[in-house]
Amino acid sequence: MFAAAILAVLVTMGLALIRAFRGPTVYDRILAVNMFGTKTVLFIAVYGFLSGRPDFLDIALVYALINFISTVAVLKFFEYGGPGRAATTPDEGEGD
Amino acid sequence: MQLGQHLPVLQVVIPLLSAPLCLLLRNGRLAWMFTLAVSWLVLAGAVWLLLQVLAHGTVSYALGAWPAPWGIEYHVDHVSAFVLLIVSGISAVVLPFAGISVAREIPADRVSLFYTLYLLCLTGLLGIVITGDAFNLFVFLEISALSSYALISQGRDRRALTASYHYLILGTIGATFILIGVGLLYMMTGTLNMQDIAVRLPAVTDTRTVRTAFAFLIVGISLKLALFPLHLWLPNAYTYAPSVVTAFLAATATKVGVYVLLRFVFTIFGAAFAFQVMSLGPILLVLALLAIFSASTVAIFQDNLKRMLAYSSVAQIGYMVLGISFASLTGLTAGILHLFNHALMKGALFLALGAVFYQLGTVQLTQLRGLGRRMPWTMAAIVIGGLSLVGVPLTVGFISKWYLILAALESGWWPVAVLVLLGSLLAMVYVGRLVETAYFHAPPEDDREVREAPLSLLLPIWILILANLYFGIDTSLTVGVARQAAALLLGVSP
Amino acid sequence: MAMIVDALSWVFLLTGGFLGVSGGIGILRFPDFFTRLHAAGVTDTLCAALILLGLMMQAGWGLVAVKLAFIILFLSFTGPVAAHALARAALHGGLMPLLHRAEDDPSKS
Amino acid sequence: MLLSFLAITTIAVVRLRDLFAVVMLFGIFSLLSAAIFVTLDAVDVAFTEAAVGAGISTVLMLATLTLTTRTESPPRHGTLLPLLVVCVTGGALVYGTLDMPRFGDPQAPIHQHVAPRYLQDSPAEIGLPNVVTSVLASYRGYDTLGEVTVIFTAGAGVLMLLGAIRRRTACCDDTGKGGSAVNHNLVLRVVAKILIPFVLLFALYVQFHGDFGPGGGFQAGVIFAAAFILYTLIFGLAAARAVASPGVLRVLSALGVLLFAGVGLAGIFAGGDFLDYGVLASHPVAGQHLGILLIELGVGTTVAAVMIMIFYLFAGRTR
Amino acid sequence: MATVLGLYNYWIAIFLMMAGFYVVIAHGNLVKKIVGLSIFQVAVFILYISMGKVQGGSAPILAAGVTSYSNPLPHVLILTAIVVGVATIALGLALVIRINEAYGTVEEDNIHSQDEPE
Repeated sequence: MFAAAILAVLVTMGLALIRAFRGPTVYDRILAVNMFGTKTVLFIAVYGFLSGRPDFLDIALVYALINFISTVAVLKFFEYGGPGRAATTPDEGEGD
Repeated sequence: MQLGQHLPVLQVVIPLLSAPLCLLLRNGRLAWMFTLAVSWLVLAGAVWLLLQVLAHGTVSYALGAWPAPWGIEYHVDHVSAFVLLIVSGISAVVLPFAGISVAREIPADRVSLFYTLYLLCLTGLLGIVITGDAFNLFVFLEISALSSYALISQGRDRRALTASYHYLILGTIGATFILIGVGLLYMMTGTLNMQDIAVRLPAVTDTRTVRTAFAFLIVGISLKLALFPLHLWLPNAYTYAPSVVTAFLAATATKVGVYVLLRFVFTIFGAAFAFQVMSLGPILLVLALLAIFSASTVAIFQDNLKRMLAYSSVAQIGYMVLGISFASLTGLTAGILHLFNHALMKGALFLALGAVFYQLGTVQLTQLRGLGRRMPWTMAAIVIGGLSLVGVPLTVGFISKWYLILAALESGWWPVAVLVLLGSLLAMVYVGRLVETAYFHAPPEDDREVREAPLSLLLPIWILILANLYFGIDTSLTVGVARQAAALLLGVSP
Repeated sequence: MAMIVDALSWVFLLTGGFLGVSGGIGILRFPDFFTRLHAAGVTDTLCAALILLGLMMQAGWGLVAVKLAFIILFLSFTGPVAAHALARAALHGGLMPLLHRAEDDPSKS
Repeated sequence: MLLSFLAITTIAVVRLRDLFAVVMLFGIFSLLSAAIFVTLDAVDVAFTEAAVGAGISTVLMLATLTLTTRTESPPRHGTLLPLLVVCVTGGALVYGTLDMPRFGDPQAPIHQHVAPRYLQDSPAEIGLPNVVTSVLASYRGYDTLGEVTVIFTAGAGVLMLLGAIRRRTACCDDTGKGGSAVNHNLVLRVVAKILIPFVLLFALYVQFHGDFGPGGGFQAGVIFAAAFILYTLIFGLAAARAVASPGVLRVLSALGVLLFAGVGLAGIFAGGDFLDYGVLASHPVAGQHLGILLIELGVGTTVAAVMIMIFYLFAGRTR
Repeated sequence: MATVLGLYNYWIAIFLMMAGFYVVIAHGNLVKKIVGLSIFQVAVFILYISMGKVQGGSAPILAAGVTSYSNPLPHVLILTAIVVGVATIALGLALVIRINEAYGTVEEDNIHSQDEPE
């Protein structure tokens, strides 16, 4: 049963990877990275149960956290060029 | 004495502790005084350690009270005590020079940072020399490398940044190669302690993994060492770095690289494996000769003095590796001896160039016309340093050349001895070029009168020059320790 | 009782897996960015929640279940928010959704 | 299976020209490698690789990318020579692997010689379930001291490179007005306000949980820094700098290293060797616990302070 | 077949190393070089960790009921090496920013061309 879940997760990760390679616009790639991240979280959680050591979940939690932060970071950088600026008005320094 | 027993560790921990402290001291002069005191303390420790090692053999110290193969162990024998003395000696001499020179070259608010990184580089180098654990060596190698990247990038010229970047890329590749080598060794022997690996290695030496580990380690170390084909980062790094950094790194960083080569080839793999099975001897011999000739010829055509001396350092490293490639007692003694002598020569020359840069603001040969009359002391130091580089009798250079030729003749390769002499002739050419512009040309008429370098710059230069001469005449200390170290590495009686 | 819990968790895991795969296929096959975003955003959080719920039932009460609950809570927070931020950024970045398709107009949610 | 994913990602990274995609694929690359570390039972390493590799490096690279060009110019000079060099080194490595013990076989020498002692004796000598933390902090504590120094060097180096000039350029304005996608985005601000305390709490949990489960000083420091980075991303650098000023961070990073080395010196003054925790407390095992706790704290503060400082410096360099 | 299966992990690690190495050597863009360097280092870590895996062993956290564990030593080494890797990357990126400010470009060829005439 776990094996089926893991297999499904792996397949989704593969599909997300293909989208990441092919994605025409940058946003497709960001989307693929985000989806890939959440799938790895699941993969770790299920793998923890498969190998009988359920205390792996801290790592899964860190994954989810890092995934969220990197998605926000990518959006920030892509739009406004400066992580420091709190995203000021769009007309000044529009994303290149 | 309770403290004496902890000396090996204190040698590294004191500079390590003082680096964060130095960061907290905001004003530059205080940081300089603090670093000076720490450096002199470390020199005293090094001298004491050398006496302890000479008195009763190798000193070993288990960190965290865990016995050798499990915990990390410090293993100080003749070679490491000798190189330790060189590194701390050069640092103790370079620092007084650094007081004014850094104040002029580095913007005021970053001077305390500069000394923090300087202390970290010193910690890294000392840590490499003392440690008896292969992975610990990698960690400290990385500390010294990272701090030297940051130090080099502080040069005034914008090309210092690219030089430091290329040094970072090549240095990290070298360190990763060493990491791969140590990993493969660990995979076959199961331990990281150098003495332990040496004990367990013969059982697995004929496997291909150990040979690949050996190859990767040699390539990684020669990258760090700037041996001939892999020396591309050195000229730019030394030319554009601040003068104090060039003086310190030229006299110590490559020496520690040679030490690491000695440590891996002789202590871990053992001379028999390295030279018979892997035929390291001829490879090193050819590379060393190539280094000597190509670097010396390139040095002749250089206009920037720092770049000329950087190329001559590559040639001098060739001499050291030449000594090692003979794998005989005299050859090894010559190599280790040249380690010490070259540190003295290059240290003095680069410091003198620092003084010239301090006064003239440039080290281009064309601007140095007639400097002999206006900066007599500095130019005299440069001339003596140059002569010692060439190997004129009564100087330190002569002693190491003498032993090199002796070793070459002893192992029957007389053409190599001739080539060594030819090498010093090439050195004669570029030193001559320097002397000729300084003394026999009239000083330029511009009104900018150039005074002699201040005393605090001259003193360290002349300490090194006098050491150059002193050890050129009374060779008992240097040759004695070098011979014992060589004997220890080869495992034969001196 | 244990049998039902196992069966239930088995069902959850399978539907979660199926949803995940359908999301994956959706992300590949849909023509333009916003439809892909719709496919990925929805299935992502839901499939994660389902699989984790299935695991919780397997793990029974205890610290592990609490950790799993944390993860579900965290994912249910970040998933939609990330998708939302992505959509706004894409819109802002000038990426026009595919509205004027001739034959079938994909229902842009 | 995962490894083949990794290989495909690498090929893509090598081929791609658009640097943004390369950095994002690099994010996937470290996430994948961390997942592989989990399958190879390297729990702590997966933790660190995910937090540091996917988190900090990707964010720093993105910060650099915003300042430099986004697409890479095609390599003009031929690619034959590098390919040759790479194949030679690769061949040497494969040649080296032929005699290696097979993957995962228990008879391999590394499982025989030094490691068994750690597994058998560490409960008795140090008493921590997480053997990796006990080896990291106690048996090979000196390596960790070296590690903290490396982090400190990187912090000092970056401070040296990017430090001073920032004061001359006008610091970034963060009026925060206008309909920008991320800032005006109320949802993000609200969610961030809820999440950040939770993340900080999680960082402290990881710090003190390091003895029992995966975790420890490094991971805690990085997660702490990640929380701050999230705060800076959403609320702007000036607001973040008000919370943790660079001056404080400089002092904190120095204090962490001093704390670590101080614990070592305490070992000497109490009569043992450097970094010998046994002598710190009455009972050796209690001493180990105390020593390891203090060391993890020192490591945590330095890593957190340096990571945040580096991020501030990178963030402060807007064009 | 046993050799291939047995060494599969190592060969993949070596392939990654060589890919990273190739990127560092062949590509002119400074940022791309740092990405390549980091891939090269992560690949070395995978080699180390796959050394320490014991078939059937589980993570080196002592728990009841688990007998054989994987070897904890490579994990400790890699924890140090990861931190060293990140430190190098942070320093490298700082240098790239400074170079970009000084030269205006991060392409190696343009930098060389700006240097030669001086």
